Amino acid sequence: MNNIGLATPEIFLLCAICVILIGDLFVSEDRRPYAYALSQVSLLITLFLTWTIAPDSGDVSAFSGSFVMDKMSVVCKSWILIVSIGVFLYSRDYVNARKITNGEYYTLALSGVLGMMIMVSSSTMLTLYLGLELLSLSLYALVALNRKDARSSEAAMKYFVLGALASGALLYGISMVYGATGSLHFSEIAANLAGNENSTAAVFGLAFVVVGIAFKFGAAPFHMWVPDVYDGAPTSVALYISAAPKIAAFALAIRFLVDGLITAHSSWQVMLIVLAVLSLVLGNIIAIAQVSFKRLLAYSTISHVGFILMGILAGTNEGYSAAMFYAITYAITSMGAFGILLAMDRMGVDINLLTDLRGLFRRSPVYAAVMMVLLISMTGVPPTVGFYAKLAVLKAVVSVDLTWLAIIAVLMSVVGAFYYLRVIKYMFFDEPAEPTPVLAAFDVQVGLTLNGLAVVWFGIFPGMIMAACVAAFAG
Amino acid sequence: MKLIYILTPLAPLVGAIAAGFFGKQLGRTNSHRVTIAGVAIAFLLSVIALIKNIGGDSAVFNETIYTWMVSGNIKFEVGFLVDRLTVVMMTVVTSVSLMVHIYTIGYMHDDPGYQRFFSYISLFTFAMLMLVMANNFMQLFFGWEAVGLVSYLLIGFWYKKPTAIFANLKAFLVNRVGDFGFLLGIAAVVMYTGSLNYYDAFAAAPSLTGETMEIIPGFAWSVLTVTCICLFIGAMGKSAQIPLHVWLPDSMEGPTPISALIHAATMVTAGIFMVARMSPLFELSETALTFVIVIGSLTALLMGLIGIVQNDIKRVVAYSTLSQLGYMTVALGASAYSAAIFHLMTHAFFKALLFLAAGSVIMGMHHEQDIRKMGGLKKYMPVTYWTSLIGTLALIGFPGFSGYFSKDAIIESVHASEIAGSGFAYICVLLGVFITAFYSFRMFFLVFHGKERMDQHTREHLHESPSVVTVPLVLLAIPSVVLGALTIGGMLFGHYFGDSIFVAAEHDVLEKVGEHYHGPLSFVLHGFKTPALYLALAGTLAAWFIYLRKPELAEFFSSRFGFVHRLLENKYGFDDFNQKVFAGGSLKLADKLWSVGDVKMIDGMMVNGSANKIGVFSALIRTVQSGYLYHYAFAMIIGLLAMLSVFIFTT
Amino acid sequence: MIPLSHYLTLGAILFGLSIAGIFLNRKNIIIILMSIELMLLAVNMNFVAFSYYLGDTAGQVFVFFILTVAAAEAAIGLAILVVLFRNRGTINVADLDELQG
Amino acid sequence: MPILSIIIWLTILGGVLVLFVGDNRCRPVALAISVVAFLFSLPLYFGFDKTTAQMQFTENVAWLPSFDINYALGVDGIAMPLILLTTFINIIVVISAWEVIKDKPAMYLASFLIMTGFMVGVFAATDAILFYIFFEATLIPMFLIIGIWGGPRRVYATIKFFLYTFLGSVFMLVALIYLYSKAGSFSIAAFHELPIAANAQTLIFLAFFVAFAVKIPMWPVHTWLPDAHVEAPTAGSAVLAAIMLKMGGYGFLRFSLPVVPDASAQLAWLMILLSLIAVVYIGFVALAQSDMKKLIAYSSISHMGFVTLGMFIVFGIVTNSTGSETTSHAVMGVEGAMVQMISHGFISAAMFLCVGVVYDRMHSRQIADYGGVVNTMPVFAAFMVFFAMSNAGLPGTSGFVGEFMVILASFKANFWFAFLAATTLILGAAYTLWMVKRVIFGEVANDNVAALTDVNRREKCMLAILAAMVLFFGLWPQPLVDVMHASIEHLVQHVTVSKL
Amino acid sequence: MGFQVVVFWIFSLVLIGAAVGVITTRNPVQAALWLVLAFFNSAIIWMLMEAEFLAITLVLVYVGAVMVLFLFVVMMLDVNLVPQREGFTRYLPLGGLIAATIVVQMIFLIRMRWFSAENYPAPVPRDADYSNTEELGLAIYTDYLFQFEVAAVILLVAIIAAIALTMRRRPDTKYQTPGEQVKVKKEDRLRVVSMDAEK
Repeated sequence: MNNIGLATPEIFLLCAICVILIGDLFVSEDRRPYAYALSQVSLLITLFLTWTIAPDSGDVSAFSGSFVMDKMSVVCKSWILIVSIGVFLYSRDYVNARKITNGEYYTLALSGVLGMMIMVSSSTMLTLYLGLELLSLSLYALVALNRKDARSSEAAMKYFVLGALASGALLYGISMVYGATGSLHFSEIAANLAGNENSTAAVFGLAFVVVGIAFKFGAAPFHMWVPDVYDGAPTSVALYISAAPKIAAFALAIRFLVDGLITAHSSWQVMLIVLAVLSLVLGNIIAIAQVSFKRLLAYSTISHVGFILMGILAGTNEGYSAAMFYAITYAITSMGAFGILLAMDRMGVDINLLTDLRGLFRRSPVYAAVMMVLLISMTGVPPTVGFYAKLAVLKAVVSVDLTWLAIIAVLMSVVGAFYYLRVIKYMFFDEPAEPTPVLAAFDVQVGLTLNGLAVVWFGIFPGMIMAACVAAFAG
Repeated sequence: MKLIYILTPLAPLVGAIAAGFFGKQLGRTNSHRVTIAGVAIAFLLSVIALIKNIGGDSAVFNETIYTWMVSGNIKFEVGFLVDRLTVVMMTVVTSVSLMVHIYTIGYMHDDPGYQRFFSYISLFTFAMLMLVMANNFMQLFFGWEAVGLVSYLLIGFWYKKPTAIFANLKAFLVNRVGDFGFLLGIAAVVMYTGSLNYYDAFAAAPSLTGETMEIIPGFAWSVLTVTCICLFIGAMGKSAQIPLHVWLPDSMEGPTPISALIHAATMVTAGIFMVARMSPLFELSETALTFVIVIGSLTALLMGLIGIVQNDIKRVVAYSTLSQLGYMTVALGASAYSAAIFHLMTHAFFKALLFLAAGSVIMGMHHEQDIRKMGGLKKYMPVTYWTSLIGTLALIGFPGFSGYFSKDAIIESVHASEIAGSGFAYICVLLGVFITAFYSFRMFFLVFHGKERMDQHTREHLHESPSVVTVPLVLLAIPSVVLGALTIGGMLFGHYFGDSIFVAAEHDVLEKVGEHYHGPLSFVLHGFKTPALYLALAGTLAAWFIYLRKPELAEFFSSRFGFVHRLLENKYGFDDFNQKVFAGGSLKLADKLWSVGDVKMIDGMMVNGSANKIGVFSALIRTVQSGYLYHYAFAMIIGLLAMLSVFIFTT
Repeated sequence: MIPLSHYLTLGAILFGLSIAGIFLNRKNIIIILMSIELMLLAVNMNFVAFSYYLGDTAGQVFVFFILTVAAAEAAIGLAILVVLFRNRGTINVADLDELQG
Repeated sequence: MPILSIIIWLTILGGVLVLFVGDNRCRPVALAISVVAFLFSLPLYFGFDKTTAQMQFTENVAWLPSFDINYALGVDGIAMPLILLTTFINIIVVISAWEVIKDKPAMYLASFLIMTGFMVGVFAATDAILFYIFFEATLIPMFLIIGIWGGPRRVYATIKFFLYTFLGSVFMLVALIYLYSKAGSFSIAAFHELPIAANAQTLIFLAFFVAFAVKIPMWPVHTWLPDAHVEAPTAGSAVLAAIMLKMGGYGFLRFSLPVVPDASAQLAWLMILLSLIAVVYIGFVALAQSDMKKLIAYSSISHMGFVTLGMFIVFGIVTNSTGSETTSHAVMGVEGAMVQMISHGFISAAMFLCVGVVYDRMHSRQIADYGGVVNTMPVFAAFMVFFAMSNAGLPGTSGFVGEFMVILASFKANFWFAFLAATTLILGAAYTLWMVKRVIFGEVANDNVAALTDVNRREKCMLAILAAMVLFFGLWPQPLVDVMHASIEHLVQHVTVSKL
Repeated sequence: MGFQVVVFWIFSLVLIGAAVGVITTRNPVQAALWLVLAFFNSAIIWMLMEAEFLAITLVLVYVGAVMVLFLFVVMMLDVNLVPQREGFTRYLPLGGLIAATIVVQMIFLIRMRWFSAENYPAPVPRDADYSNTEELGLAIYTDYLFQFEVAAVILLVAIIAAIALTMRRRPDTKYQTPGEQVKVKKEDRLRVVSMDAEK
């Protein structure tokens, strides 16, 4: 019961959610910028609180050990919050234009953030599960929130059913791990398994746990929801799903596989290899055939997940920090890419096809430049942050003598380069269908520009993020 | 002395640069003044050098001017080697060149490219001097290629003329084939002797006699033979030996006869000079000498035969040049290097004379070059007529004329030679004498005697050429007559060349011939005892009989021996063969390699093919994402099954 | 006495049936939702059994939370179903194929 | 003074500055920046210590300690001439774009300046990852240059260019990471000293091979080059040919040979084979071209064959030699390769600029559309013939030097190497001069040609500078060979010692 | 003891049967009823394992609330209840095989020595006055307080989501607002226009 203060950011965020929810009742129907403003302010305060209460050294836990504040969680939470602020910024005008009920939108979105924060801070399987469900349920609802859109509801339905299936599998895995070790705490699970030679058979729940993790990541073959959801969901929600939850999924994987089941490393390494290779291959190859930009990004996400998994499966601290770096930088990059799609949005007509990007360079060179930087980063060409992410992961993989995996990965990123280049081609080398420049709010412009610059800046000085990632797994 | 030698090539270069880059500013007159001055300086300096050399001070000048490059242990330098061989060449080159310069004033008077032309020929002089004065292989190659470049520019001087630009490309490429061998030869020299410098390389060469290399696995080839043959291939290109002779007749497309003169009298002798210069190498390989002598004799005979059927005045002269080059090569093959150089020298003058005379005729005929449309020009162009006669007599080797001495020396040398192939060569050169006389006088008679076959308009305007043309003719006629008699003693039998030419004792044919030499007069008299003279006279008579007495005989022969005639007219089919097989074949091969190799195989199948495959594959597996929920769930279940199986297999 | 493995086997069979229900059902989403409930039941069975055999309440607490979450999940799932039906007029699984590729 | 950093960042930041200066005033600014950058690179030459193979002008800043990556720069005799070439060509490129580029000139010039910075970085980096970063980063500006300002098939060409080279370089990345995992450092010097097992060497060699063979390019991974060249704007082609290809050659010298000498020796036959195919096969292919730029592009490939040939005959020479000449001839081969790279930088740039000059006037690159250009553009024709001759390797021009050295050296390795390499004498002359014949000489072919105007002052100046360089190095290559000698000798000695 | 075994077998077989019923029946209403049966059976099995509170909760929450919600939705949607199952039989062999393989693998692992009775001995039955409810309550409100709060948030999210998704304000619905009606003035409704007379 002690140390309740450790959860101050989460508690504050929950209070903010309630305030927004209730405040919604008292504000007139037409425009409610307050919900947006309050959300951003509360995210900022949450971020601030996270940093203030971050322990200087060591791990601190609360709530009978079910909630932990370690270095990894601070880093993850910080980036989840930062990315979420950007996500909210980019999606504001889109949401307003579609009159997606504002108060609920922000409430649900913030709940999702809360869920992610709980996930990264959880030190028991139960907390982790609840955080995951909080996130997932918010996402299901968000995807369907554009109620008049049949595609949204179809996407939501698929997402929901498959998500429920995945969490069912995860739960089954949890039950088996619990049964085999007699505890829900990751540290106890690890301790229990470490002293138990022939307990490996008992942790066959691992296979189910991996399914749950893979689903959350969107790793092949558990990726089938990703393209449909990205495609069908409102773009703002697709943006949301593509960014911060990747960091949360990373935390999910680390908590389970590293904090809990590290003794079964040899097993889950092979599983993750299978997943990583499939994700890289399928993601990159299918992306080539896409005509919808959102779907293309979805498949590209799948391929990037392959890289994140590669970092994790290395099973070394180097690998974990590499994967973390990858997840964070990917979130930043992906956020920007969707952000530009949202900025191009015009009064309720979705920008989705690749051809819609045609001639962006002639229309708005800055956006085109930012988008190009982001795509180059996804391709993994220096001097962008995407290169370092890949470098770090490859380094980790090579250092555990999985060079062949690295070769598959780089080969597939060449395939990937093809479709990223195709997007650049549409933007830069084609003539625009309509010459009108893209108009976005000033703060969105600033945000996107900063986003693009960040990708280059961290490409030149990745040390800032990398140091935190390394520290998160040091010792 | 060093300054003199540096100035010699530089003076024409300065002229060339001045006329080339600042021709517009200088104007026509100043341009030719500058260039002629440059060449004149070079000529004077050459003469000084020659006199110094002859006058006892035969100290060989061999110094490096500057180091071009040092790579590994090998120094690439620019330097001059001036010995007796060099000074002869220098003098020949500069004097002929000077004539050409002067002559050009008249011949190119109305050409818009006046300054350009002077620039080119001056540049040529520079390049040729660099070639002959080199003390190392690299500089030799530089000059070698540079004269090739200028010849390219000169042949294509009238760049609007399709035949001219065809001919210059052809000349350059055929020369490049020779250079290809030459470069390999140089590479062999450098790699086996470790030096590019003549003296160092020659000094190292004897130690290589036993060394072999395997070009085709299993066959050991003497390194020296390979080297010499490679070098000689270079000479074949530049000196137009069969089968690399094809460019020379075409090169007559250049402004006649100036550039033709360069090709005939100076540049083409570079190969002869080079082999003579390399005598220390060639002497070490009998195989190479045999190769040289056979190629030379074939050229001498076959090219002369073609001369019989040519109707273009320049081409007749051109084929005679080819044939004479064959003679020189034969001499080289027989180890009579001095004889080759000697013939080179005499030939330079009388052939220059013939070319200039031909040019004079062409000018008089208003650029008509077909000898069938001439005739009886004797009375219109007396100076040209008499100088031509001198040239022709020198060419056929009429006793006493300069050509007689050099040619006879060659024939005698071949006769004395014991090298494999010398017997064959002897027959060829003897037959060549008859043929030379025949075609030379055929042309002479057709041009200057007989009926006047030109049209009325031309006839009315026929007159002797201006003095800028005739003066060089006369000036050249003098050495054509006397040069041989004056120099044969020193050059051939007086050990004039000293150490600059090395002949192995067992090959020294001139030594044998020289045993019977007792002065030029007795040499002439001795000529009456040899078949050569009678063959020459027979040729002359035959020409007279067929072309002046009974012109219908010519018709008769050409129709009676149509096959031979056609063969000769087609120049043995070399051109057709090259055009079809090498040019056409290369283009066809190129096209195939490009369209099949690059476009279809590499780009089509590999590059775009793999891209397309991925695209097709992508579109195919895209359908896995069917949109149906149960398929998605099914995929997940399969995944679960896979994870479980992995677990079971890994534990 | 019934050994643990009996309960676990029972859970496994229920789990298998529920996943079969999800991907074999091609017509009606409602039955898929029910299959999910069945899956959670299987998991709960495991937890209760382990809790019982380990003498540890944690498992039962977990089941308690699963039940809560399952209720919430069912609510959202059915809400999405309703929205879907309003948009499409069908809840036939085979008709949900607008998003594909 | 950190000269290398100054050059790199001056051009990169200068490029950004040009972007901000705007389309109207960008040209003088860009020219000023490129000239200043060139002036800054001159101390590299004049302050260079020719007696040592050590890296000079070194800079080393810990950049990313968590990755063990240092911002380490330095030049030796191999890198330094290439850097000078880069900054030099940059000036030419800026001049060449002066009035020709009308669409977004600021961005155009900025791309070139930034790319120059990257390319200098490639040659200056002594840290493998830094090298890789610059190596890859050059792709982006070039991708845009071809894609935005290129010809009708620019999209195909530029994507092909990017993917091809990207495909090559990713393998190199894996190899670098592998080497790091063994050496514990990304320093290239550490890689040089690292002992590696035979199998690993072969694999690393192949990885490097793919990267650099694509870049240089070697047969059969060359097909991106003609397309890229044809579609790129003139200056793009010039930079591509003059410098980007050299990055491949440089890579072989900096990585393949010294890092995995045993594998290099073992696979030298393959490299030589491909080099000779490049010389002969590509020489023929060039003959079949009807597009001037394509022809020159193929000629580039063919000439690059000499570069790889010169590098990989080292092993053959060493086996065939004894005593003091053991390394001497091998050194000549490698130096020939280097000289060939530098010289090709001038000549190919000049050739492309020549084509650009007529293209700007006629908007056609088809040989068949020309004919008799000399009648209307005599000065241009003189330049064109001069550069064509140097392209054909005429002695007295720089084009001769490298080829000459390589042919000489390869004779020591094997007669047939020299034989096949020397065919370039014929083929090179054939395709180049045949083109010259069809384009430059003859009667005025059509009205378009009749309407041509001769080169203006800007073009004349640009071509004259290049011609002067070509002539200078043709007549006196010693200054060039001098600076690289110590480094190459060291390199040859290094590669002849087995690492196993 | 024998009694317990009999109870286990009977109810677990019925449970499996009911589960089969859920996934094979054509009619969603019937499926729901099968599911209810499954829940009842498992509640009883849980009783065997002294999980009384959960057993009751299962019945109350699931049967009482969730299943009613299901049925409510089924009725509300008024879907066409003529399901064709041709797809089912077509994919049954492969699908069934996969599912069966998974189950077999799971059972194989479950049946391994690890989960045997030695490792998991049967617990001693509790005293009669043991309160499962009390123990759970203690745990939930002390050790699991945090999770409990999170669960509450989840329910809140579910409520918000369900309402946000399904609540409709039809635009064509006409509401009366008495306040507005009272406030209305003549000028709002009536406009007097002065016109020129017709000519």
